[in-house]
Amino acid sequence: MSMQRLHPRSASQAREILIGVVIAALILAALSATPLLPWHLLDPIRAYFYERPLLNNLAKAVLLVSFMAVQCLFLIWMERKFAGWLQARLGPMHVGWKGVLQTFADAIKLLLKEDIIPALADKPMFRLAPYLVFVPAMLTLMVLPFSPNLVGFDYHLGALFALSISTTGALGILAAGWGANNKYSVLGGMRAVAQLLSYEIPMILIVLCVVTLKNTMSLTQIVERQAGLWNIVAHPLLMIPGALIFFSCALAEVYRAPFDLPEAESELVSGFHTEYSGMRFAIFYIAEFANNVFTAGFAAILFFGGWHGPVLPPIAWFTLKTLLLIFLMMWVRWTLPRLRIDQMMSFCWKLLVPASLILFCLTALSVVW
Amino acid sequence: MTLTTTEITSPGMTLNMGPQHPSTHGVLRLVVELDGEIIQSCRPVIGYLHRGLEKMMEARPYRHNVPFTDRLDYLASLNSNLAIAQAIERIGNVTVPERGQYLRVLLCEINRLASHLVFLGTFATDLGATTVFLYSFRERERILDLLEAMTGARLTYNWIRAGGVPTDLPEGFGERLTAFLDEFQFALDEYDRLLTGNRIFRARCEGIGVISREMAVAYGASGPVARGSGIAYDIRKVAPYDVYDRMEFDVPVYTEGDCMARYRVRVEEMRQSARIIRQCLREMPEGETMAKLPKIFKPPPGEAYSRTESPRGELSCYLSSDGSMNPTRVHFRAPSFFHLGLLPAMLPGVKVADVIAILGSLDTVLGEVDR
Amino acid sequence: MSAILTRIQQQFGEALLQAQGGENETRLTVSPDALRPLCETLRSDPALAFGYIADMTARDTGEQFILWYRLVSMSSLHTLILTVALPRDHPQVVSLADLWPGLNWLERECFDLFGIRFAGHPDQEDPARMRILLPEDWEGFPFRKDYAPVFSGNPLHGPQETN
Amino acid sequence: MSATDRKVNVLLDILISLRSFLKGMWVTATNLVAREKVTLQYPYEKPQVSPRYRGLFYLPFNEKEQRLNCTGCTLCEQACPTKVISMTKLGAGKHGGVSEFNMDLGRCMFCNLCIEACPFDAIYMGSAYELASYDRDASVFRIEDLAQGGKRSVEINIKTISEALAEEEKAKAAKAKAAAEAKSAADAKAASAAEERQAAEKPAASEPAPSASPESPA
Repeated sequence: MSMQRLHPRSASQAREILIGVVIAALILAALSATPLLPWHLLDPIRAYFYERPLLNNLAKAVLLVSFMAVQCLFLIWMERKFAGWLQARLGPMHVGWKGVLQTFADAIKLLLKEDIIPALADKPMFRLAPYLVFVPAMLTLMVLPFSPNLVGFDYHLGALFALSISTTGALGILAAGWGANNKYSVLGGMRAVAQLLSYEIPMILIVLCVVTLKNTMSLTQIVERQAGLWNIVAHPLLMIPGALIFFSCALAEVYRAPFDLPEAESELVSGFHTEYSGMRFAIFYIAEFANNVFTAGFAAILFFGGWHGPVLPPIAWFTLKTLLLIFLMMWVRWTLPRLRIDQMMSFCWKLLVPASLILFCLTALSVVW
Repeated sequence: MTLTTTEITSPGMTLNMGPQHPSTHGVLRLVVELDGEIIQSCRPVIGYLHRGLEKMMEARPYRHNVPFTDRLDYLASLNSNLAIAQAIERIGNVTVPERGQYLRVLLCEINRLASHLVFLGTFATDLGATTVFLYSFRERERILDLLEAMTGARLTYNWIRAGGVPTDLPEGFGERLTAFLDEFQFALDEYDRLLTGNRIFRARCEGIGVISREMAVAYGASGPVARGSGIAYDIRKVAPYDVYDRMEFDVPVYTEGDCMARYRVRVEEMRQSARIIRQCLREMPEGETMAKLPKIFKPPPGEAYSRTESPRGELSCYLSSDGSMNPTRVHFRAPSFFHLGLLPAMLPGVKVADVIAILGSLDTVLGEVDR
Repeated sequence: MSAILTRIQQQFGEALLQAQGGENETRLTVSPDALRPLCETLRSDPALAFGYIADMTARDTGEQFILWYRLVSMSSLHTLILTVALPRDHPQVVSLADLWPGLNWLERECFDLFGIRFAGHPDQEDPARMRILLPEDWEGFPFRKDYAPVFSGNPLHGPQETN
Repeated sequence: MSATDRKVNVLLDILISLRSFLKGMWVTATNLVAREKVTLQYPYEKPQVSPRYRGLFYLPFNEKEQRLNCTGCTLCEQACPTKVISMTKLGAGKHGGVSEFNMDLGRCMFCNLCIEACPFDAIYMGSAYELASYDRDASVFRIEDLAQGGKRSVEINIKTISEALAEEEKAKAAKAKAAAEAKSAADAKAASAAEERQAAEKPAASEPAPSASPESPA
């Protein structure tokens, strides 16, 4: 009786997958039809904004932040749903169709929650920390080219800018860990900084490989020079190990399992954001997912040809690649156990750094030849 | 300029792990002195779950005490029932009918499967692999369904009594159990693929929390902890009770003494339990399941103890009687109590993250530690 | 009579108040003074080698406290049960926690519940550190038969008088 | 990864690690795609419990005799380790029953001991399991919550039992009265017989006095 209940061998699973595939196909079809839409009707508005650079930038920033906020809500839902399915659960089901609106409900709940600051916390630091994490996460997105036209700030040193800005997030995490005056938070914050700074090195070296190959630091240029052949296809011997190293570093940079030590819930309760509640916690969360999007997008740009792809419009290709990489990150996260801090450090310094150095030398040699 | 370590000393940090901490599996508190992330010393503080069960039992007739044992080791409460039931039978000279003995072995082994599945899930979660937790609980849920069909309860069964087992198996139980065991083999292989070979899992477990053979003996470790340290000490083999002497099963022993060895012992034990369950189903004779105890049960003055192998180790119950309705002293030898006693000796020198791994691999249940 | 009992009797013939040997189990009753030398021999003698402390508990008979040790030899799997009677007005016995580290917590438990003092226990100086299951500031020893709980009126604090 | 003090082929180690990761990811992927989701949407879907499930107690209502089976013998009360049950008896003897039957389920362990103690099949555990409440008093279940059929069957039960008891009382009274009458009649008879015997010792007085009491109206 109950065994039947727990393992009903019905067709509902297959049906759900089928529905998912159909919906995905419809979305893709709609996206591929977007170039046919009457975009020229928007030209007056564009012209209006182009004439006023300040207003233009402001509008871009507002658009970017709100786009990220919405995307984060969607990503959180997706991750929860994905994790649920992976674990033979259903995931959120209550709010909206299949729980689509769950994260909206959570966001509203977090907004309405009491904002608790521990009595012994370093209050200015505690208040400031979420923004120190949030702002760099948003700034890095600024230089990401979503499509040939859609880029916040087409900086000719984009790669450098993105890397250097993303590192400053460590400051905010350390501030959060220290400011909360909680021993677990301090341990989490210290781990976060140590991890972020160590993994930055192989990451930069791999980015340098791509920069050397493409002879430019502008992210837009890097993508444009991959037209026709993605990096990973054009230089497989260099770029496949490179992509693997970059992916490991990316996991560490966004504190995802197996490198989620700063917030390892089984050891450090919740690491640096143990004491945070309400909106401040939500900001950390959004920053984390923004970082996710950034690293995935960055990887898509460096190795998988950014917006390039047949049929679909560029923005769709870029989003698709980013989403697939995020999906991969989630998959890894929900499968692998967590490393220990010293094991993780030795993995970085004893394996990734030498490997990326060798890779960089090989790249340099291949370019010189 | 040379810097020696004496010039740059900093005071250690005292970290209070628990009683509210996600990985202490209940209400254990570890006061650890840290140097960076390395443990200098550790003092476990227990007793947050102390309910005075042993004292309560002194004020109640023997038979009324069996349900309280459900609250000792709540993950394997049938095994706790068995410990006190055997002690009562010894003190009152009661013989359990053969079918009752088979049923007891069957139920205890099913419960052992459930308990080890919880270990598997929580241990993996402690190491960060949250998915295994849900997989193992999926299987455990089916075991609980089976036990619910047999006993009517899902956690606090109270179905092994002094004298036997109150009811026979329900209709179709054997088929359902066999069907489950067939699928369970595949599930175990799946966990094996997911965890045992995993490089990160191995890095977190191999060589961590080593308990040497001598240490395990001196500290009174038993069950999978002792067997992970190379001691083939299984009460089911060294002092067989019920019908365990008729069962064919192996006692897995690993000599490394680390977390990995304890994990492997438990996984292997699950396979052996499945073997025992199949034998029980096959060989169980027909007949009575419960011996009749007198309505007013007054054992002769004296003392008795039972030795049983619970999923956590040697669980024994000590009873003393003065000839009246109530026992004068009830005492449980809780295996987890001894295993937690190992912590102050094991932890110095390991990292914070290893504390969690070690604690998880000991698989303690605070209900039986604090009693 | 088993070989183990014979061997013990050879060495501690007069110290044993009562001895009974079986196939797998030997029961001994000793006086508190003889406990320590006997246990040292039990632990170190290679023919006995009772290295495994299986259990220990106490009980209150009303006239005296009975300490009950259960030791197992890992080589012969023989069980040895040691019983020691302690006077109720001065319940003190020598600690064996250095012989079997596993006894450390069991002795703390016996102190906690019965108030039996163990001379030489690492934590004996400080009753608060000796307490193991009960709160550190608990008064009295609840498992004694004459322990009379006074309900504090606060269900969360248990049956102790608090101010 | 672990410190590689030994001469380990690093490349091989990497490959083995990658393989183990992929193996694990394959397992999760198969679970993602091929396995049935086992979640039960609890408040919307209720799990089916087994027939032996130990949930909320009930006192079965005997349709034939129009009463609860419970005779108020307090065996269950004595069998309970935590003193959950308290009852008020209604009468005694073979028509006895209960007028009140309280169970404080806040203390109950659902251990089944009361049910095994009952020789009259008067108490059972049903399949209702949502017993939590906001109020401590709500965990005390009274006879009308426990009896099958609720308040109505309790009323019928009390009516049947008190009628039976009244009947019994009446019968007893009648019996006593009859016995007393019979006794007085017998006495009178005996007296008259003695008188007769005394009065005249005739050989014709052969009819013996009936010793049995007159038929009682059952």
